[in-house]
Amino acid sequence: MSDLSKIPIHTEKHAPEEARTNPLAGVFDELVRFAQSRSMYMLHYCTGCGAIELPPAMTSRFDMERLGIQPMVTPRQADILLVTGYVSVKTLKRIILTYEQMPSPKYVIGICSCTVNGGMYWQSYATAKKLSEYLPVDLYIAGCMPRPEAVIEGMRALMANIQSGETEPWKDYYQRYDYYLGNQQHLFGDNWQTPTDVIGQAQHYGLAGPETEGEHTRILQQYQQPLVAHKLRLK
Amino acid sequence: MSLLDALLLTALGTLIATLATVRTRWVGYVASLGLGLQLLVLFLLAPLGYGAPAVTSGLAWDLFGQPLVLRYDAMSWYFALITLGAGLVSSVYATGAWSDHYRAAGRSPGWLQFALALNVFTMLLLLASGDFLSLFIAWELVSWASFLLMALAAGPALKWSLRYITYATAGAMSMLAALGIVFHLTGSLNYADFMAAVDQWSVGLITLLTVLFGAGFAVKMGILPFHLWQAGAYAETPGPGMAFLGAISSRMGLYGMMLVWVQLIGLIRLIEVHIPLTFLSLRDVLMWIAAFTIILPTYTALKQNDARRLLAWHGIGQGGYMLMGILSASALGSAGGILHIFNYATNQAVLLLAVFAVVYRTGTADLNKLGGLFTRMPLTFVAMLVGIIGLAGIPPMNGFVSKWMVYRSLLSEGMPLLFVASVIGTLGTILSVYKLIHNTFLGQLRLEHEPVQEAPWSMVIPMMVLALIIFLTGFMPGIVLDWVAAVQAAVGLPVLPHTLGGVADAHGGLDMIMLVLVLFAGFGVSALLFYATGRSEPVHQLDNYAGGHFLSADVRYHYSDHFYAGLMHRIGHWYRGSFLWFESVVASLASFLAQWSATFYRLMQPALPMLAMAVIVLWMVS
Amino acid sequence: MEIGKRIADIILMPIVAFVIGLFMVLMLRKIAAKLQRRVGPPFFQPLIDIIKFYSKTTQVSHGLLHDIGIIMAVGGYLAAESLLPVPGMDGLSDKGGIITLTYFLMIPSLGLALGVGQCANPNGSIGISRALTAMLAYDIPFVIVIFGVAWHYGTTDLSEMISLQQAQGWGAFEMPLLALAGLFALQGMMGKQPFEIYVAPAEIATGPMVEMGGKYMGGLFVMQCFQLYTAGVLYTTLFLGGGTHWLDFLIKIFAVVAIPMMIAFTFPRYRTEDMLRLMWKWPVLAGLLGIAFVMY
Amino acid sequence: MNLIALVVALPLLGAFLLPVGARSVGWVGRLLGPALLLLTSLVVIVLWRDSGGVPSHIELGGFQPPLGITFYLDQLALVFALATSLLALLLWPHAAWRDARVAALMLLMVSAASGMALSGDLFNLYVFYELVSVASFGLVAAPKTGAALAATLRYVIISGMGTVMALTGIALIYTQTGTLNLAHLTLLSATTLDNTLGLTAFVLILLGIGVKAELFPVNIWVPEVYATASQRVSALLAGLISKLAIIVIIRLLVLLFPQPEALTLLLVIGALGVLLGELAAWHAKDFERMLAFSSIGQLGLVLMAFSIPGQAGLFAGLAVAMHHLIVKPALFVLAERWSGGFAGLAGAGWKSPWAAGLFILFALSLIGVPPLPGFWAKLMTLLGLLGQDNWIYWTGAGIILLATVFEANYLFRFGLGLFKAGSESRSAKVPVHDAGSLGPSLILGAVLLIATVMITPVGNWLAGVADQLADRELYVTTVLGAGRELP
Amino acid sequence: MTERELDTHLVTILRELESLEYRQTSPRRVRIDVTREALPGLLELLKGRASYVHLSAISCVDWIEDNEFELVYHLWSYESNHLVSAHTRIPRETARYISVYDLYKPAAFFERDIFEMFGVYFEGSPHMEKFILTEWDGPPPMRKDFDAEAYVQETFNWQSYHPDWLKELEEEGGGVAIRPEEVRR
Repeated sequence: MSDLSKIPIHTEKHAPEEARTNPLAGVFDELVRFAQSRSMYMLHYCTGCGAIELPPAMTSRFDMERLGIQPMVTPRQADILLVTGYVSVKTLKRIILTYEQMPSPKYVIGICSCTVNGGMYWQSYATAKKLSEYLPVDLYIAGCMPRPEAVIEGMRALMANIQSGETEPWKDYYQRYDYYLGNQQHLFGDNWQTPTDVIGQAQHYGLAGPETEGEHTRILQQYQQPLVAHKLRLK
Repeated sequence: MSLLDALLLTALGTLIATLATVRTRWVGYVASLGLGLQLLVLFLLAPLGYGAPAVTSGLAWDLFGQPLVLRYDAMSWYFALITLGAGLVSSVYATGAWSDHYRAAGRSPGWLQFALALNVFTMLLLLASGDFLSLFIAWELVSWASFLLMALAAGPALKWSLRYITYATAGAMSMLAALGIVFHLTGSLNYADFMAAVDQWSVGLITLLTVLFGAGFAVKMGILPFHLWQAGAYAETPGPGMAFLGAISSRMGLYGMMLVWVQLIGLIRLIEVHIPLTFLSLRDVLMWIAAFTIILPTYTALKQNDARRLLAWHGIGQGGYMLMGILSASALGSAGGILHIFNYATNQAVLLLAVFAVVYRTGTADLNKLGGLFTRMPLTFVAMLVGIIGLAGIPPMNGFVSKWMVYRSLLSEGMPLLFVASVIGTLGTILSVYKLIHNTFLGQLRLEHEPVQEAPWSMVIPMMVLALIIFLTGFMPGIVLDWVAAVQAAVGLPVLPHTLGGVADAHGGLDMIMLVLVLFAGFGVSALLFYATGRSEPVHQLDNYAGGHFLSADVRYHYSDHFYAGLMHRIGHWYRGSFLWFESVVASLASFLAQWSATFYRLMQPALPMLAMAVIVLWMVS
Repeated sequence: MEIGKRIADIILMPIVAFVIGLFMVLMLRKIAAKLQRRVGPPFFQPLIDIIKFYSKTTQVSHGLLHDIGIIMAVGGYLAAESLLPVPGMDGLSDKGGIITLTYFLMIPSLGLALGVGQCANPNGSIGISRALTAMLAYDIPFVIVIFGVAWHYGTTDLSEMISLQQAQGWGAFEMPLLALAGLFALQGMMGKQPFEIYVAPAEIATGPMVEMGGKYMGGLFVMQCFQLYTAGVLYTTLFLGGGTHWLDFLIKIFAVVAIPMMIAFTFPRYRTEDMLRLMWKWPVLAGLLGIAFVMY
Repeated sequence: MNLIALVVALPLLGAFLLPVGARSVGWVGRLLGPALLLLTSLVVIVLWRDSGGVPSHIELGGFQPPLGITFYLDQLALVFALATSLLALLLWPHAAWRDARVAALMLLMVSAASGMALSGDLFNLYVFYELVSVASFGLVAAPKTGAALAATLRYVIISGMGTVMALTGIALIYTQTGTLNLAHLTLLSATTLDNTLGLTAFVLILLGIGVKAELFPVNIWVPEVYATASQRVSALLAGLISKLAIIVIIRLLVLLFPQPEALTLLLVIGALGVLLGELAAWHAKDFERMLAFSSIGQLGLVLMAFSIPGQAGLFAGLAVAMHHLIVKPALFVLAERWSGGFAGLAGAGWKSPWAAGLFILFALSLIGVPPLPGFWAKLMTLLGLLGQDNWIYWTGAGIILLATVFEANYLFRFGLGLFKAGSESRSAKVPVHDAGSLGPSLILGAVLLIATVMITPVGNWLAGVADQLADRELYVTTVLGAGRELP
Repeated sequence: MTERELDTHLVTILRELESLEYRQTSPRRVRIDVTREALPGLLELLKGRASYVHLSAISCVDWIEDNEFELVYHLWSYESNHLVSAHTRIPRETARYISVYDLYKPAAFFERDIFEMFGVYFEGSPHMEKFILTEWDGPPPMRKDFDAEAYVQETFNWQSYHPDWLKELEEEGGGVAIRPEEVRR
């Protein structure tokens, strides 16, 4: 294992995107992608030990605001979900709920090696080993707590990705929802459900692909009738 | 047989017809039809609202040498219009679905309609009073009629209506004393002699008369020292009855004040009367009472947990505005005060009807047991929204115009502390009305309120009509300002030059038409900006951020109890209920005297009176 | 012409307001950064943020009233801008004076309150109840200031006030105490650090903005620009002689807005009751004294 | 003309024949009383129609006026004579149907009462007053319960002392003037009775007769007696007899003692009566005591009304007195079924709506709510009181106003209690009114409503009566014939 | 109170309990082995008479060979700054023991922890339910007979990066981090 460069990095390719639903994006796609890349709001949700590296990245020495990145409190306002440190099974439930509450386009960065392959907790019965089984992960920043420079490097890589716009893993969650749901049910049991109606959202925004519905979603439907918003009714 | 007689006779006819059909099912339709007819006759009297001379009634008769004259002038026409409007709306609201609900609850809607018709008739009579005697007679009839309306819903209403009638009788007695003094001074009870003789009277006498008459009217109006009965008594009145009472019944007190203080005694005299040891004149004292009447009830309303109580307390608060406006004696201020009577009547009526629509569907008016009804009762929500915008006095609605006038006049008259006091009142109103609409319509919809439906059409239509009136008179206040100008002329106040849009004034006028148009233009542009950028998807109320917690329908996470906790930390200890304490002191004194006099009769030995008599005789002989 | 000019004003003024507002937000974040010895955001960051929010694919709404709330919030400010006279454009300022403007500024907060209420989130409701309490707190000194100023100039029409100040010198010199009270009120109206308990991120997850994502949050950012702009321009109109020509007008409003921003990022956040105590003690005292001087 | 003597004689005769007749023929004992009353009321009506409003007088036994017994028949006297017989007929006690002795006492009281109304001689008045007292002792003690006997004992003691004082007063007058005929006395009063001695005599008579008129110092017996006696008897006592006593006092006041001090004395006593009466009524715990105290208050008000100098005072006093004459008996009749504490009566209004409606009508009239006659009476009183420039009169008016507030409170506390929807209100034991028990109240209620509708004619008629009462020369000329100038 | 007097003081107190093994393991630490039934008595004695008021922890040791669990109660006295650890053995199959919650309130948390991790049920302890491992429905994980690595291999297919050099290591029985010779048979 003397030469690290020889180890190939696993990347996955996804289907080309379909028609956009947002007329504004159609008009000046380039500007929109630039804006999305230049203004990323980081969700202020510290899942594990790696989060201690974020404050130095935000404050005066490294100052993420230069890149247009601000910490935001609620998932509704955030774009990036930083999953830092080991992901215990209990925390994974909250991460999935928060991820589904974030408006897309949304990006997940797995900081620390525990999200990559379980890290030093690889033997533990209580931690989820590979984050990308449960959530589409854009980017991993390895290191058992990477230094702020590494975090910012990761952010710049993500900004480049967004700017180029060829990979958009957040669509993968809608298009292959059944696969992700299967893994989640495998871990949390069959009655696992979140209040967000992901399938409804997929159909509403035209992001549903062939693999969105599957046998796992059928299991989900057994336990949960979809939470449809209260309709305004006069009668 | 002048038009005024026609009006009074139709009112009497409605009363009798309602009484005849009180047991049947269509008593509501009879009452509403009658009230509609009265409104038509009132429209025939419409020239009064535009400066025509007063109309006197044919059936005058004199009793024991005192002539009783009935006449309508612009002021009475204005008040009659609001009374009949409120009466018609409440009676239409009370027919149809609401009456079946009320009958199912074991009470008779027939008597409610009769009480409403009786109230309207007695109020029209009061407005027609041409001299002090007919004023007092009609005043007693009005207070007893509203007593009947309050006591209809047995149970807690009995306690509150008894308290009301004790206050009302005390007020009436102070008026009777004033009547006696006037009779003693002028030898007759008609207005002309009073106005002629008022010049020679001493300052002390004018203050005495103002206080005595004022006390009687203040009880009905709920001005500060006498306001304790109003919130509870109004809250216990059944549905539309409360809407009627809240909208117009307490304004009869204001009619009296305008009649006696402004028309007969004249505000100039009130200004000349200086209170010794202070630099205040009598008018300033009254304005400060009005100012405190604005603040204290509004901040009591803030703490109420029952929607009806909250709105009843606001009734008292807004009364302070009207009094403040009228007492400012400037053209702008008095026009603001008089306009506020109309505006507030519509706001209070629509809010109360909305609250009772919610009670009709959910069975409770307790703000801590409601929530999230917007998706289930949208039209009632629209009515309440228009009502609270009007009540808070925010631009597109009519409440803003009258409050703007009052502020503008306070500002140009140079009364800083009163200006600040009334603004504190407005802010308190905004806070408490938001609590009302938030706890009822916004937030989490409870499980048991899922199947709730919109209120039936017989209740929604009156609300929508009122909401439309509120918006129209807000958009074009000129309509009502014509009537207000006529009232000012009739009462002897300086008349306000006005345009259809509002007040044209070199140093900062108001043109509602342009402002509302700009406002809606702004809304249009932002709506365009909003709907042009991507489609949004409505989500269920459980799909909410709660710090990673999984929300579930059975857990109540709706924030409604102790709504303004921060504010209450600061001003919570200022609520000491000093008026309640004062009232209990008076009550305990009276019961002590009563106890003593009762024992006087039981224990007294026969010998003592004989001894007393002997002493008197000896004293006589010596 | 007069109608045409007026319509042109009504269209132009909000746009001008938005642009200046953007730069004010940039200045705000730059001052914050410089105070914390940071580099601070790039030049067009506020605009980029807004574009990003509006360009979101999935927009989470909690129903019709949530949308109407945001529309009212932004629309209210669009209308309020036309009441604020700017060099060369008077808009509707003669139709409604300063009292009308104060009430027009309440429409956006009411709209926001309704929208947040519909989101059925306890954080939002607590935030709104604190925001209304904050409004109660800073409105009293603000109203005292309005009374003093309106009594001093004898009018409530803002454009007339500007012309008077051109003639007899700035308001700040004639009414120093009122200017001081005005600063306190300005600090409250900005909704920034010392008095932003209703947006406390850690405690109630940014209060009213808890459920606002995508174009909803974008709308609130636009509203924030208008809020800063209105506060700045109003203060300059009342005390610093308002705008006669653009250059000194811009310098004045940016200077006026800079002061509360400086204070904002050096002070921790006040609790609601302490904010009430602070706002009702010193500014009210200064304001009343100012009125006493002005009137007698 | 001298048929009028029958009005007094017939019931007297009946009173003595009744026990004999009852023993021999059963139905005679029961029907004789009402028949006689019907007869006397017919006589009075016939006489009233003939007299046509002009006062006349008759001498019994042919003696010239200053000596013999004279009856003076002016409008006032006739009205009260008629009222006596009609009310007695209306309120004929239930006991009287069974027990001959009670019927005899009733007839005795009626004859004495009408005698008091008619007689023009001072001593004659005293005799009739004595007869009425004795008859009322018997009637009050009729229920024979312990409480009734105790109350009657106190009543007898106080009446006894009262009559003693009245007698000394009359004796004083006799020593001063040497005559007992009212007309003759009016002639002499200007010279002899216009000093403190005269006033003392007036005070003595006032307090003596005041016992029956429930005046302040001497009305201690009222609550106990009315609470324990049968409701119809107390109705008669409170409604009728007390008014007659006041009429006697007023006649003396007008004819013999026109001094202002007498009027102020009346005012003070009346005011104290009103204040204490209403306060005690507010404190009362059961229905009869409340009515008793309320009648004390009302009679105090009557007295204050009469204390207004001049014709206005007499008119106001008469108005209040007549109004009380109608309302109080009706309320006492209601008390027949609704006796006892308030708790027991919760919800009684739902069970007997007609009775509750009547109670509210009478309560409104007592308080003085406009269309009802009670209001006009109280208005006239207040305007009269406030018309004087004397601070005492103004305080009197103030006391009346204050008392009205208490009155409104306690009357409607009871009234609303009738409609309390408590659970026990539905229970069987709540008393129910049927048509029989409501008869007299309904009639009196009807009279009240008629008076409300025809308020102006009634008002003018009362003004006429008041003028006649105030006119001293008319009294003297009719009794002593023309030619005797009045000093 | 020096160690000397302390030692004698403890000995005199503990004489009342029979079958007690007392050993001074270090200057400030004493180890007491006591039978299952006597332990609550010992704790009461130490708390009452010897000012050991602080129960800092209860730890559990899984002697799978002797088929027993060993419970160690760590007691600390602020007055004499001295630590006593009381050891006792309970059978592994039944895995039930009496709670000392009535003596030391913190015991509730320690006992719940041991209940979750080792499956030892303490009668009388207030919260005998899952608190940390709410998501875990397998056997008590800290027991020696539970092989975490095997569970991980079976539930998480986390090693999608599976080059050939890794496959050889696994054939010889090693994992990524353990050399073949160290693998337990």
